[in-house]
Formats: sequence, C-alpha cells, structure tokens
Amino acid sequence: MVKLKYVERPKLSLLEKLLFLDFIKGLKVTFKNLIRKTITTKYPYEKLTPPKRFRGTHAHRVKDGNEPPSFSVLEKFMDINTGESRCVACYMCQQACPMPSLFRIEAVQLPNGKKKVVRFDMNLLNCLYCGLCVDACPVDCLIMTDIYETAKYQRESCVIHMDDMSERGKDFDRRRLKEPDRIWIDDQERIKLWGQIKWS
Amino acid sequence: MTIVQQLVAGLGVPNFQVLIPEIIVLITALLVFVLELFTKSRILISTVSVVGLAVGALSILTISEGAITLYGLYIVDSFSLAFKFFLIVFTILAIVNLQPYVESKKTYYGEYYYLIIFSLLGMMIMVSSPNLVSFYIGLELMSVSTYILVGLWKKDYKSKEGAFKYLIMGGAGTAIISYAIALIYGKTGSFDFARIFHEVQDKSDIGLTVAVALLIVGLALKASAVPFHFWTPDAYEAAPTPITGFMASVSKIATYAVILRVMVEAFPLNNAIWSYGWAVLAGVSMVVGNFVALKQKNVKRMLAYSSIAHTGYILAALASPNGMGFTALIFYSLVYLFMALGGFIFLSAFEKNGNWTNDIEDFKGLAKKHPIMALYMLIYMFSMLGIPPTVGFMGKFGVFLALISSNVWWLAVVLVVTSIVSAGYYLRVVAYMYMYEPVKEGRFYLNPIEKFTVGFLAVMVLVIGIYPTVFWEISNVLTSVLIMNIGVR
Amino acid sequence: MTPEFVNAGFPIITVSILIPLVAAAIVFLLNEKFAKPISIVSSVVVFILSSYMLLTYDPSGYKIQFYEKYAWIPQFGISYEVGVDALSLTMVWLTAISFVVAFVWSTNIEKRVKEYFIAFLVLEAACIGVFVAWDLVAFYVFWEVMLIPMFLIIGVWGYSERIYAATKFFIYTFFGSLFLLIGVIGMYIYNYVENDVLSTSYFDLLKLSLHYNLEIIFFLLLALGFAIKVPMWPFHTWLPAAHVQAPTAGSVILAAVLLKMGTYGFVRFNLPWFPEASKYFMPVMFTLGVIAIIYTAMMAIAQTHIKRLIAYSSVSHMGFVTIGTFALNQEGVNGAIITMISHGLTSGALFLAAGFIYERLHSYEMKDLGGMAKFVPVFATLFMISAMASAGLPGLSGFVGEFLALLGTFKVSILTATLAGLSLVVGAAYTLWLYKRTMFEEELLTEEKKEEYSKLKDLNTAELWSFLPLVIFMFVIGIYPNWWINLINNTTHFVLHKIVGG
Amino acid sequence: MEMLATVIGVVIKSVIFIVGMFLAAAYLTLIERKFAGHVQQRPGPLHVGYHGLLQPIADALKVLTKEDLVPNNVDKVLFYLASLMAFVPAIMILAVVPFGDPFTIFGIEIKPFITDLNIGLILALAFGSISIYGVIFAGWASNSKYPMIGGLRKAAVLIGYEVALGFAMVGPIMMAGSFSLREIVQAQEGFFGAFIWYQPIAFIVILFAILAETGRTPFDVQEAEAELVSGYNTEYSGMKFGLFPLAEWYIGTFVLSAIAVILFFGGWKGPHIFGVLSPFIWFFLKVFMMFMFFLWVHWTLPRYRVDQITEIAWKVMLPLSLLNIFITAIIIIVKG
Amino acid sequence: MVPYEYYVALSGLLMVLGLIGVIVRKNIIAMLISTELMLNAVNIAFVAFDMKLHDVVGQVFVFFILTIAAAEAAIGLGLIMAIYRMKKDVDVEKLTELKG
Amino acid sequence: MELSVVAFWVLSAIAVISAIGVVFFKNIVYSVLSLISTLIAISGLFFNLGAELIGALQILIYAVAIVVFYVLVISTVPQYKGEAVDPKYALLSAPFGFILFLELAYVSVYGLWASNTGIFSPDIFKEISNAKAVATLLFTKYLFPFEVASLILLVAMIGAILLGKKDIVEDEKEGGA
Repeated sequence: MVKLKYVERPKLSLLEKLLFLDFIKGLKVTFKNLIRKTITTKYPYEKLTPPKRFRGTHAHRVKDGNEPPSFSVLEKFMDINTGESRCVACYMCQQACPMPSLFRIEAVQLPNGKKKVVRFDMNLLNCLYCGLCVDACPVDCLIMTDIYETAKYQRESCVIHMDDMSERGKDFDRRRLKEPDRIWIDDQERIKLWGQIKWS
Repeated sequence: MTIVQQLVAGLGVPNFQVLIPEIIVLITALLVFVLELFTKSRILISTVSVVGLAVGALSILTISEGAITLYGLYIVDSFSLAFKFFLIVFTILAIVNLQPYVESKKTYYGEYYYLIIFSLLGMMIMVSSPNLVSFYIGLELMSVSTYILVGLWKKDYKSKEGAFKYLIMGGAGTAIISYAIALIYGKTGSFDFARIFHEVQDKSDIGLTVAVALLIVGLALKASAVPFHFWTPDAYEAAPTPITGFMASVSKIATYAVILRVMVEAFPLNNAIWSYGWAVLAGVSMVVGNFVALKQKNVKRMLAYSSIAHTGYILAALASPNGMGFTALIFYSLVYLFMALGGFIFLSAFEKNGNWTNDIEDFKGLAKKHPIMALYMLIYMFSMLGIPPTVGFMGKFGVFLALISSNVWWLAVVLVVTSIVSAGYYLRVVAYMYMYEPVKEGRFYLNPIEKFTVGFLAVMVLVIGIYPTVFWEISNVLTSVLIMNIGVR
Repeated sequence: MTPEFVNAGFPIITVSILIPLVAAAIVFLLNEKFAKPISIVSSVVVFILSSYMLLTYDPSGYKIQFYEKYAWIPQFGISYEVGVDALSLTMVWLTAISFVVAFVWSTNIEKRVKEYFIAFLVLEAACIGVFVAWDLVAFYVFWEVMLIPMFLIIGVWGYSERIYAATKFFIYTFFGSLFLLIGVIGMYIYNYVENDVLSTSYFDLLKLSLHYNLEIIFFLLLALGFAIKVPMWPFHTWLPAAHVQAPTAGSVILAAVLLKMGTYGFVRFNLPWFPEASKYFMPVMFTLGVIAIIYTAMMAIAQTHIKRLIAYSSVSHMGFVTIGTFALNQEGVNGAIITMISHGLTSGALFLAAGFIYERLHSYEMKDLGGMAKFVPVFATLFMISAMASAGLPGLSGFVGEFLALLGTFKVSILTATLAGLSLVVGAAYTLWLYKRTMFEEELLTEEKKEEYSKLKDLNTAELWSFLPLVIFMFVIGIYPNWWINLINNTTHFVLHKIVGG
Repeated sequence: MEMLATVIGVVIKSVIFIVGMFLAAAYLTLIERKFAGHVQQRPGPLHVGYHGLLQPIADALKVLTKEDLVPNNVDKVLFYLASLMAFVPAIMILAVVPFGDPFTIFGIEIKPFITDLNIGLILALAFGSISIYGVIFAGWASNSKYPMIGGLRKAAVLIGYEVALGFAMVGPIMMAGSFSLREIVQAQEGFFGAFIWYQPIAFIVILFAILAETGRTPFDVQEAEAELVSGYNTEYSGMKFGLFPLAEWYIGTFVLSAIAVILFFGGWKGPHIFGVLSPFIWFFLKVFMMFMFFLWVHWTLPRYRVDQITEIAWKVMLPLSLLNIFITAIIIIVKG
Repeated sequence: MVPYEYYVALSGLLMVLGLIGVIVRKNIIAMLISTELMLNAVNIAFVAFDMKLHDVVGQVFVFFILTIAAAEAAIGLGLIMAIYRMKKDVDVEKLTELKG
Repeated sequence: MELSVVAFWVLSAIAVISAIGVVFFKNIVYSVLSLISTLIAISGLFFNLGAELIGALQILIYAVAIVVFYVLVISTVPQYKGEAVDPKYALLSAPFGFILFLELAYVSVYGLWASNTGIFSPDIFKEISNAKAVATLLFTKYLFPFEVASLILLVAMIGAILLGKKDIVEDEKEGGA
C-alpha cells in the first residue's frame, strides 16, 4: 500500500488574511513584469538565430578533409570527390528512422567497382525532427542545420535532394562550424533575461 | 417641520406588555430553530417547544387589559386573546403527538416544530389584526409555513403532490385576497377596519361589492369552502397525520376567526353582500363535502371532506349577520377544535403502527382490540354528526338557531339534509369498528400521550356537550367584544 | 288552564335518570361478571322509584309533580326542567318495567357483555329523560342520545343483516328528529320575537298563539319527527328491519318504549301546541292511521318470519294510537294512552316469546316451527295470554285501549272507526295464526323434530321472571282499567284544553 | 413641444452615450490586450496602426464580417435574443450614471447624465442583474452541455454576489442618505470625505462582487477554458459572439467601476485644474484607474472553483456586508 | 394624464390572465408562473390607487406582496424539484396519486 | 398627447401581450421570457405613475431575483413535451375570463374610488423623494408587518432548502430509472 504524504500548505496568519497579503504579493509580481522590457521578437522582421544544436532541416556534410576516421576506411570503396556529399549509402539513417518511408536512397556500382550515391531524397513532410538519423550516421554526413522556415507552396517542394543538402551543409559549416557549442545564442544575454541557472 | 418628521412625531413606543404571548411564542420558535442545529435530541426539542408554548398560553392569562398597539396594526382584545389561548393549547396537543408519529414513519425533521410554531405565530397575528396589512401578513405566515409542513415528508411522493396543489391554490387565493384588499384600499383609502367602516358605512357600490366578493372568494379558498376546496383532501391526505390535525383544527379555526373579524369589523353594515355570499358558499360546501365524503374509502380523506362539510356548517352561521350568528360561529369553531384534532390524533395513533393504513377496512373490529379508544372515536364521530350529548350537537344547534332567527330557512333545510347524508359515512366508521370482526393481526403500540390526548379531547367533547354554558358564555362575550369594536379606533 | 307545579322534596326523577348512568359507569369500571347483577339491581331500583311515583301521584287537577328546574344554558333560556304528569308517569313506569324485563331476560347474553349492559343502561336513562323533560332542548337531547345505544345494540348484537338495519334505523330517526329540531327552534325563535321571552320551556311555548299558517308549518315539522318514530304508515319501513335484526331485549325495548316516544310526542306537543292544525290534520292522520292499521295488518298476515309479523302488528297497533289521539276527544286520547301502555306490555311479551323460540330452535321462520305447545306448556300459556292481549281479548289490557280509542273515533268519524274496527278481525287472525303455526299443528311434525322437541326445556327462572310482570300487568289493566283512566283523565283534559275548551 | 424637446434631448444624449460607450469599450479591449501583453512580457497588438491603435476597429470589422454560424439544434429565437439580453442591460446602466454636475455652455444647460432618479443605485443594480438572463438563456438555447454548465455557473455566482453587492452598497447609501448617485457624490466633500475612508469593508466586498459579476478571474468559472471550452458562448460565432465579452468584460466592468468610483472615491470631484472639463477628466481618470485595477487582478490570479466562489459569497461576503451595515448604523446613531 | 382607473382595469386584465393561466396550463411550472402574474397585477392596482389617493401606504403594501411572491416561488420551486426528482415529469395530469 | 399617455398605452400593450404569452406559450422558457417582459413593462408603468422605488424594486426583486429561480429550475428540468394548455379548460375559461375581465374593467372605471385622502401630493413627492416617503412609513408605522415579512422569508428559505434537498426524495441509486 502506498502511503501518501500530504504536504500542508502553510497557514496564513490572521494579518495576512485580513490584508490580503498573498494577494498583494501576487499583484506585485505582475506589476514587476508589467514594467519590464518585453522579450518578444517581431518575427518576420526580426529573426533569431537558433543555437547551434538546434534541430532544423537536414543537410549533408561534404568531403572537405575533416572527416572522421571511419570515413577514411570506407572512402576506398566510394566514388566521392571533394566537395561532394560524404554519404556512403549505408542506410543506417533509414534504419534508425521511426518513419522509414522518409528516406529514398539509391546507390549504383560504377564499372570501376566503386559505389556511387545517386539519390538521397528526404520527404520532410514525414519528418519529425527527432535527430536519430543524425546520430546513426557513421560518417558524420547527415546533420541538422539551424534552418527553421520550412513552409513551402507545394508538397513536392518539401522533398529535399542530395544536392541541396550538400549546399546547405556547406553553408552551415561555413557559418557555424567554428562557433562554440552553447545553449543559447548568447548566454550572457540569456542570463540577463532569464536569470542565472543555479545547479543544485 | 418636514412631512417626515410629522409622520414620525405621533409614534411612541409600542405597548409591549400586551404582546408578551407573541414574543414568547416567537422566542420559542427561534430557540427551537437554533436548538435544532445543535442537538439531535428530539425529546429536548419537543419539550422546549411545548414548554415555551405553555408559557405563552399562561402569559395570555396575565393580560388584563386590551390595547391597540404597534401603531394601530395590532389589537389585543378578549376576542383575540381567547382565540390565541385556544390556538396555543391545541398546537401543544398537536405537537406532543407529532413526535411518536414521525419517529415511526421515519420522516423526522426537527423543522416540524418550529414551522408549526411559526404557523401558530401567523395565526396569532391574524386573529388580532385590526388592519388588513397585519391580517394579510399573518395569513401568509400561516399559509407559507403550512405549505412546507405538508410537503415535508421524507421520500413520500404524495406529500409533495399534495403540498404543490395546496401551494397553487393557496397562491391563487393570496392573489385574490390581495386584489380585494387593493380594491378596498382604492375605495376607502385605508387598510384599517375602523377607517374602512367609517368610509363605507352602509353605502355600497359596485366597487365595494366586487371587492368584498373577491375577499370572500379568497378567504373561502383559505378556509376550503366549496368550490375552492380542491386542495383540501389532497393536502390533508398528504401531510403527516398530526400535522393534518393541526391544519384541520387550529389553522381552520384561526381562519374562521379572521373571517368573522374582517367581515364584522370592516363591513358590518354591508352584510347584505357578504352574508348572502357566505350562505351560498356554506350551502354548497355542505352538499359537496358530505356527498363526496360518502364515497371515500380512506378515513383520513373522509375526515378531510367532513372538514369541508364542517366549513359549510360553521360558515353557515354567517348567513345570519347578527349577534346570534357570530356567537354560533365562535362556539362551533371553538368546539370543532376538539372534535377535529381528536379525530386526526386518533388516526395518527393507529397509523404509526406498521401494517395499519387509513383504509376503512382496517377499522374492522377495532372496538375489540381497543375498546376505550374505539369509544373515543365513537364519541368524535357522533359529535361530528351532531348527536347530543356531544358538543357537535350544540354547535349545530347554535347554527340552526342563528339561521332560523334570520329566516334563512333554505340553508337550515340544506343543513338538515346534508347532516342526514353525513350520517352515512360517520356511522360507517362506527359500524366498522363495532360490528365487524377484526381482520388485522398484531397488537398496536399506543403512546400514553396519544391515549391521553384522544381521551382528554373526547371527554371534553362530552363534557362541553352536556354543559356548554361556559363556552356559550365565552362566545357571547367574544361576540359582544367584536361588535363593540366596530368603528372604534 | 295553567298547571300547578309541585316541587319535589327529593329529586326523585333526576335520581332515576342518574341511577342507570351511574350503574353504566360502574359496569364500565368493574369486571364483566358484575355487569348483570348491577344492571338488574339498578333497573329494579328505578322501577321501584317509578312505582312509588305512580302510587303517590295526585290525579286531582292538573299538576306537574316531582318538578325540578335548574338553569342549564341561560344564554338561550335553556334549562334542565323535569317533572311528571300522568302521561309522563305512565310512560316512565312502562319504561322502567320494560327495562327490568329486558335485563332479566338478558342474563343469557354472552357476547361483549359489558358493552351490552352499558348500552342498555344509557338507553334507559335516555328513555326516562325523554318522558320527563319539559324543556324542549333537554327533550331533544334525550331523544337523540337514545339513538346511539340503540344503534349499537342493533348493530353489534343483532343478526345477519344488522348493520343495514341499524343504519336504516338511525338515519330514519335522525332525519325526523332534525326536522323536529327545526320546528322546536322555530317555535323558540317565534316565541322570542312575539313575547320577548327566551325560553325553551314547554309551558312558555304553550303560551304562544301562532298564526294559522305558521301553526301548520310547525305542526308538520314536529309531526314528521314523531311520525317516523311512531312509525306511521309511509315511514314505517325501518321498523320491521330493526325489529328483525335486533336482539330480543333490544326488540322489547324498541317496541315497548321507543315506539311510544312518537305517540307521546303527538299527545304531548302537537295537540296542545297546535290545536287548529291538529283539527286541520285530523282527516289526514285518520287516513294514515287507517292505512297503517289495515295495510300493515295485511302485511303481517303475509309474513312467515315471526319477529317481522310481530313488528308489523306493532305498526298496526300504533295506528290505533294515532287515530285515538287525533280523535281529539277525551275518550280517544285516553284510549290512545292506555293502548300505548298495553302495547308496551304485550309486544314486549311477544318479542320475548319470539326470543325464547329462537333460543331453543334457532329459527324465526314459521315453516321450521310448529307443535311446541306440548313440550313447553308454561311458555305456551304465557305466550297465549300475551297473544290474546295483543289481539284485544276483553279482560286483557289490549281491549280497553282499543275500545276507548274506537269509541273516541266513532264520535268524530264513523267511517274511520268502522274500518279500524273491522281490522281488529284481521288483527285477531294473524295473532291466532302466529300462535297456531308455532305452538300447535303437531300433525305436521316429523319424527326427528319430535325427538328434538322432546329435549326442549321450558322457561328457566330468569325467563319466567321476565315474562311474569308483563302478564300480570296485562291482567291488572284489563280487569281494572278505571284506575289508569282516573289517573290520566285530568292530563288528557289538559292536553285537549285548547281544542275542546276549558 | 415640451415633450418633443425632452425626447430629442434624451435621444441625443443616449446616442452620444451609447456610441461613446461602444468606442470606449472597443478601446478598452485594446487596453486590456496591451496590459495583458506587458504583464506577460509581450508587447500586445502592434501592427495595425501605431502600436495597434486601430486594432479594435479591425477586430470589429472582422467580427462583423465573419460568417454567422447557427448550430442545428439550438432554440433559434432564444439563441439570437440571448446575446442581446446580455448586452442591452449593461448599456442601460449608463442611463443612471452621472458623469458630472450640470453645467452651462453657450447658454444651454447641459446635464451630463440621462436621468437623475432618486433611486438610481437600485436601478443600476437591477439592470446589472438583468444581464444574467443573457448568460443563462445563451447556455440553455445552445442545447449543448458546456454552455449549459457555464450558464448555470454564472447564475450561481451572480446570485450570490448580487446580494453581497446590494448589501455592501447600503453603507455609502446610509452615509449619504440617498439612493441618487449624484447626491452620493455630493455627500463626499474633499479628499478625506471620500467614503473609501469610512467604508473599507464595503469597498472590498464591492471589489469582489464586481469581479464576480463581470466574470473576471479569479471568478471566471463560467467560461473556464480548461473545463468548458468557452462556457456559455461556446456555440456562438461572429457578432453574436462578440457581444458577450464586450458586454461583460468591458462595458460591465467599466460601468460598475464608475459606480464604485461614485460610491467610494467622490465621483468627479477633484481639484479644478483642468478648467471646465476637470470633472470629466477626474471622473474618467478614477474610473480608468479602477478598471486598470481589475485588469491587474484579472491577469494576476488563478481561477477559483465554483463551489469556493459561492462559498465565499455566502459565507464571507454577505456577513461582511451585513457587519458593515451594522457598524455604519451604530456610527451614524452615535454621531447623531 | 391617463386616468388612474385605466391602470386598475389593466391590473384586472392581467389578473384574469393569470387566473386563466392557473386553470388551463398543464405544466406545473407554468401554473406557478401564472400565480406570479396575478400577484403582479395586484401591484399595479395598488400603486395606481396609491397615486390617486396621494398616499404611500399602498406602495408599502406592495413590498409585502413582493415578499410573499418570493416566498411562494421559493417553496413552489423546491416542491417542483422534488416532484421532478421522484416522478420525472412536470405534467399536472400525471399528478394523480391523490384522488377521490 | 403627453409622453406619459403614450408610455401607458405602449407599456400596457407590451404587458398584456406578454402576459398572454405567459399563459399560452407552449415552451415554458418562452413563458418565462414573456414573464420577464411583462414584469419590466409593469415596472415601466410604475415609473410612469411616479412610483420609482417600487419600479426599481420590481425589476430587482421580481424580474431578477424571483424569476432567476424559475429559470434555474427550468434549466434543470428537461423540456416539457406535453400540451401547453388543457383544451377543454381553455375553451371553458376563455369566455369566463372575458366576462370576468369586463366586469373588473367596469368596476375599475365606474367604481366610486376615493381620491386625495392622503398627504403625499405630487409636490411633496418632489420635495422628499418617493423612496424617502415609502421608507419612512415602512420603518415606522409598518415596521411590524415588515418584521413579520422577514419571518416569512426565513420560513420560505428553510422550506425551499428542505424541500429541494436530495434526501427528502428517494436516493438516486434506489429510484433511478
């Protein structure tokens, strides 16, 4: 049998009851907020840059020399030039995805025996941005960028292709690769707005 | 001096000395009201109410001088005092019998007590009103309390239905009385009986006639005269039996008293209008009440119709708008208290036993099981029938006397014929009690209080029937008080 | 003609009313087994008191004797006013003896004994009260009180259809008596208006001189009340039912006492109060009386139920009383009064006989009876005397009254007297036939019946003692009626003084 | 002629009052939205007009042009009538609210009130409580359970607080000796003559009552979104929908604030620093402060349960107001 | 000015309508409502007479009528609730347990 | 024509029409709605007569306090499906009611009513307000009935609570259909 523990609310003293002190306390809090600066951004006109770890639309990293060691092993069997997507068509992302129909990956064997990825389409209408595919990627190819405006006019437009992804990957790396890994765009500012988090 | 000051200047402190009974009754009611919140002891509550009322009744005896007090809204004279005394005493008798009944029926509410007392207070205000305002307000306090009393029976649908019918009819009656009061006010510019009398004298025009007619209709509704009687049997059957007894005796008597007071003190010279109206109502009441009662199989319902018939007998006295008629009315109403309450308490005493109902079949052979109680019931029945030496005869005798002295022969004949019809059902009860073998098994438990009440009232019915002089004297004095009050302010 | 009032030194009348009531209270309180002796003793005491009054009554002149008057309801001038003149006294005496007989006979009652005797005792008080009251309200009160015990007696101790009979009896009588009440109150109010006297006393109302029309109205109102009680012809239907269903003692009282109240009322109230109306209604009353005599005599012949037969014969006899009364002369009224006494005695005895037969054979139907005389000789003798008295055999009481009544009637209307006289033959016929069917006709008896009858017991002591006084007084009156006539002559004179003058 | 003049005068004044009230109510919505935004560190409406100044008009246009849906099984007559019944009485209270003393301008005497009845306060109370029918009938006519429950809750709350409100008003009435709102104002002389100093209990009760009557948090059980979707107006749309909050939240609150100001803060009295218009300015300033206070409370507190609310009404507020009457009476008697 | 008598006539009309309502309606709530209508009619008569008489006692009486109307309504509705809970109906023709 | 005359006819027309609605609407909610309308019209008549206090109280107590209870009860009781009026009674009562009305109207127009017996002429009403006049009488001379009226309300309150309480009817579980 589970023993429930009741936590008694602290009783108000008579004075507090008579003068509605708790009520006034509440009013005080509201009033403090009233005279504070607003924290709203005027979105279409002002856009915030999300933090680096933001999970936006997907992108492919390209072969640029910063690859992890696993890639160098696999590279031998692949036909990838510098500047092209690192994808090795291992299907790990598709395996990890809770929504397998999201990916459409095709690779061909070239006459020289090497493997070439010819298609890497993602139907983002099905994506739920969980990031499992990114974790699964053995060659650090598939990443998530900070792009959050995913609205399109046609359904077809929501399917992204490998080339676009490579471009975005390049762009993202260019913008954010050097940035340190932080919670917010500017921790100082966050602390100013929300207060210092005290870890207990 | 502004007009407000002028108005206030004439008002002194009311004479509270003569209001002691009302104050005591009110305090009792409030005491019971408060006590009921804190205690579950029913004995305590009923004892407190009985003691309070008894003190109230005794305090009436201490008042030696009448007065008009509360700025002309309250009159304390022998008429009101005597009626108050009887009302209180009989309320006590009803209350002491309530306890065993509701307990056995498992419908206990402490509210019964103070509602009864509030109702009593309304009656007390009503009978001592020299003014239509206090009359109206007292009448309503009585009625409103009674509506609740009727409906207050746990898990009993009939009770609700009866109370609702009572409420609707009573509400319509209230509205009609109010309208009549409005017309009288428009006619005379006052609510005061004496002022009304001075304004009206014996000049009656169509407005006054309609006003008095409406007043009669409304009061007849409250007194359950035919054709405004529809609520009576239902409400009487629905209510717990001691409450029915209370309604059938105490509240009715108060209503008769106030009818008398209004008619005599406000419109003494317009009696051509009202005596005829009451005569017709009384005649119809007697006929309908008695003939319908003949068909009843349920004794409680039968007694309800019989009370309608008695309304007829009593109000018939108003057909003779002179001292004799008033005396007869007062006498009959006072003695009717004894019969009606006794009859209903008898029913309640037996009804509280499990397998007993009010059906006439259950009366079979009662005389064998309870010879003494059956004898009491026999006395009540013959009294209601009007056989000497019981008091019912004396009441009818007075009414006869009044009717014949005013040459209202037709009503006297109606009274005779309907009395004979009534023999049909009263005798049936006696016959069932005495002349059949018992059908119901088992013993009845009767409370000593019930035995005492029924016996006391039966003996009183006999004693007053044999020696009615005291009551006739009371009635005579009250009548003369009433007549002397006319136009006095 | 104003009566003299002789006050009683000792309130003997009040005492004789109270004795039964006190006895009733004692019976109520004590054990069942004391009921019979107490009742009998009290009734005997009352009988002794009434006999004392009868013997000490001064028949010279018209005096109200043993007179008492106390204020009762002074507001209305109502008082408790009792006293006796000869008419009252004979009736009181008849009541007393009837009750003695009834109580003695009732010793064999077993069902609800206490209530039975209480009812009879209250009835006795009421009956005496009716005959001695000179105040109209008191009279009415006693008149009505009598209904309650009688209703119970018929209803509780009667036979199969007792409730119907009791209710019918009650409602009929109540109906009449309410009109009686209206009449009385009308007189009272009229007296108040005319003479400014608030009184319900008989003699105060006697002073009233009414307008002719009013007199007729009041006569009718009062007559309705009395006629039902008598019962006169169209109102008689309650009587057979009540007699048949009542227990034996009840029948005795009903026939001997209650029926007399109606005729008593006629003689006492209608004649002196409404002389003109009485004259006016004489033909009507004669007609009704004759119809009653002949029609009910015919009805009696047709009966097979012995109690019913006796009941119809009562109606027939009361017809004689009616015509005697309304002959409006000395002989007629004297005859009526003597017939009342005589009928009280004879019909009482006949009902006792019927009761005896029922107790022995459990049947009232003539076809079950017959041939008893041999087995119960004493009873047969007494029954024979009673039957003869009833049929009007000279030397017995019945003859005197009927003869005088017819004599009076002859002076007024020969036709009526002839018709009534002829019906005497019919009367004799049914009485004799009754006797023959029950006591003789031995040849019709079957063997089993004979065997059954041989076990019959004759009258036991109580029954004998209840028969004997009746039979004795039948002889006494029949042989020496002059004493009674002397006794009542002045009273009759007073009753008629407004009609015949003087 | 006299009659015509009276009628025309009243009509003009009424039109001014009603139109003014509509505009005021519209802009009160803006104020509320701004206020609520800032309390939550949002700016509120910004874009329609300068800082959203035209937002109310845009909203009004939107509400008016929206499709007016009437669900299938509603009681049509009552459904339409209910929104009006909620709205009209709220406006009608204005008939008895004075905005200042009469003054003369261009030789014409202008009375800045529609009528000055000597029982104005009772009438205000009466009209205020009639609006309850709108709510109940809206709930009933919708033939749906959330509106029904919302309506019944509102009725329960209203009944309780109407009584407390009425009794609380008795204190100032006793001190002023009149039911007339104008006379009550005139009875309050100077800064320390304002009845707030003598009737703090009544003031607190009235604050609670106004919150409850206008259905503002913490007493907004009738449209508790979490439980009842939107309460009694769940089935409403378009203009009919718009009328409910307009009547309740804005006009109701405003008018009741005005009455509270008249009762406790001396109405339009104040230093004559704005010339002729100073009574109006003071009055509206005070009313505005009152209104803002209600907004403040609304956006601060969480919601009570309905049983707690009725309990507070009957067990706390009613005794408090009765106590207040008692104390006031004693003080008046003692002072003579 | 309209004569005060007209007001009284109006009150008579409303009174009659209320009475008819009590008699003919089959819904018990409607019967109760009709009694309220009757009481209201009386109020008009009182105030009209009052103004005609230059008196205020009639208005005082209207107070009492208001009180009583409230009391009767409260009890009546309590009873209706109880009846409805037991019988699940508010038709007056179904209220027939007490008969005879 | 004066304003008050117009007001009288308009308001009384509203009152009568709504009263007819009260009696003959089948839907009980409409009946109540008509009742509210009647009450408000009557209150208007009171204002027209000059009895402002009663007019305002009429709305406050009658149209709101009392009728709200009706509405609450109607809301809890499902819609009534039977006939609105009993046809046989309706046929009977229509002529009867009409005659009664004619009689009352005749009486009210031709009756010999008293007038001007009191001291509260319109001038005095202007001087001291209507409310003050009524209150003065109510709290001095008529204080006693006023107190009794409070007793009536107390009793009625107790009664309404007791009668409406659940345990006075059968338990829902036992009696539930």
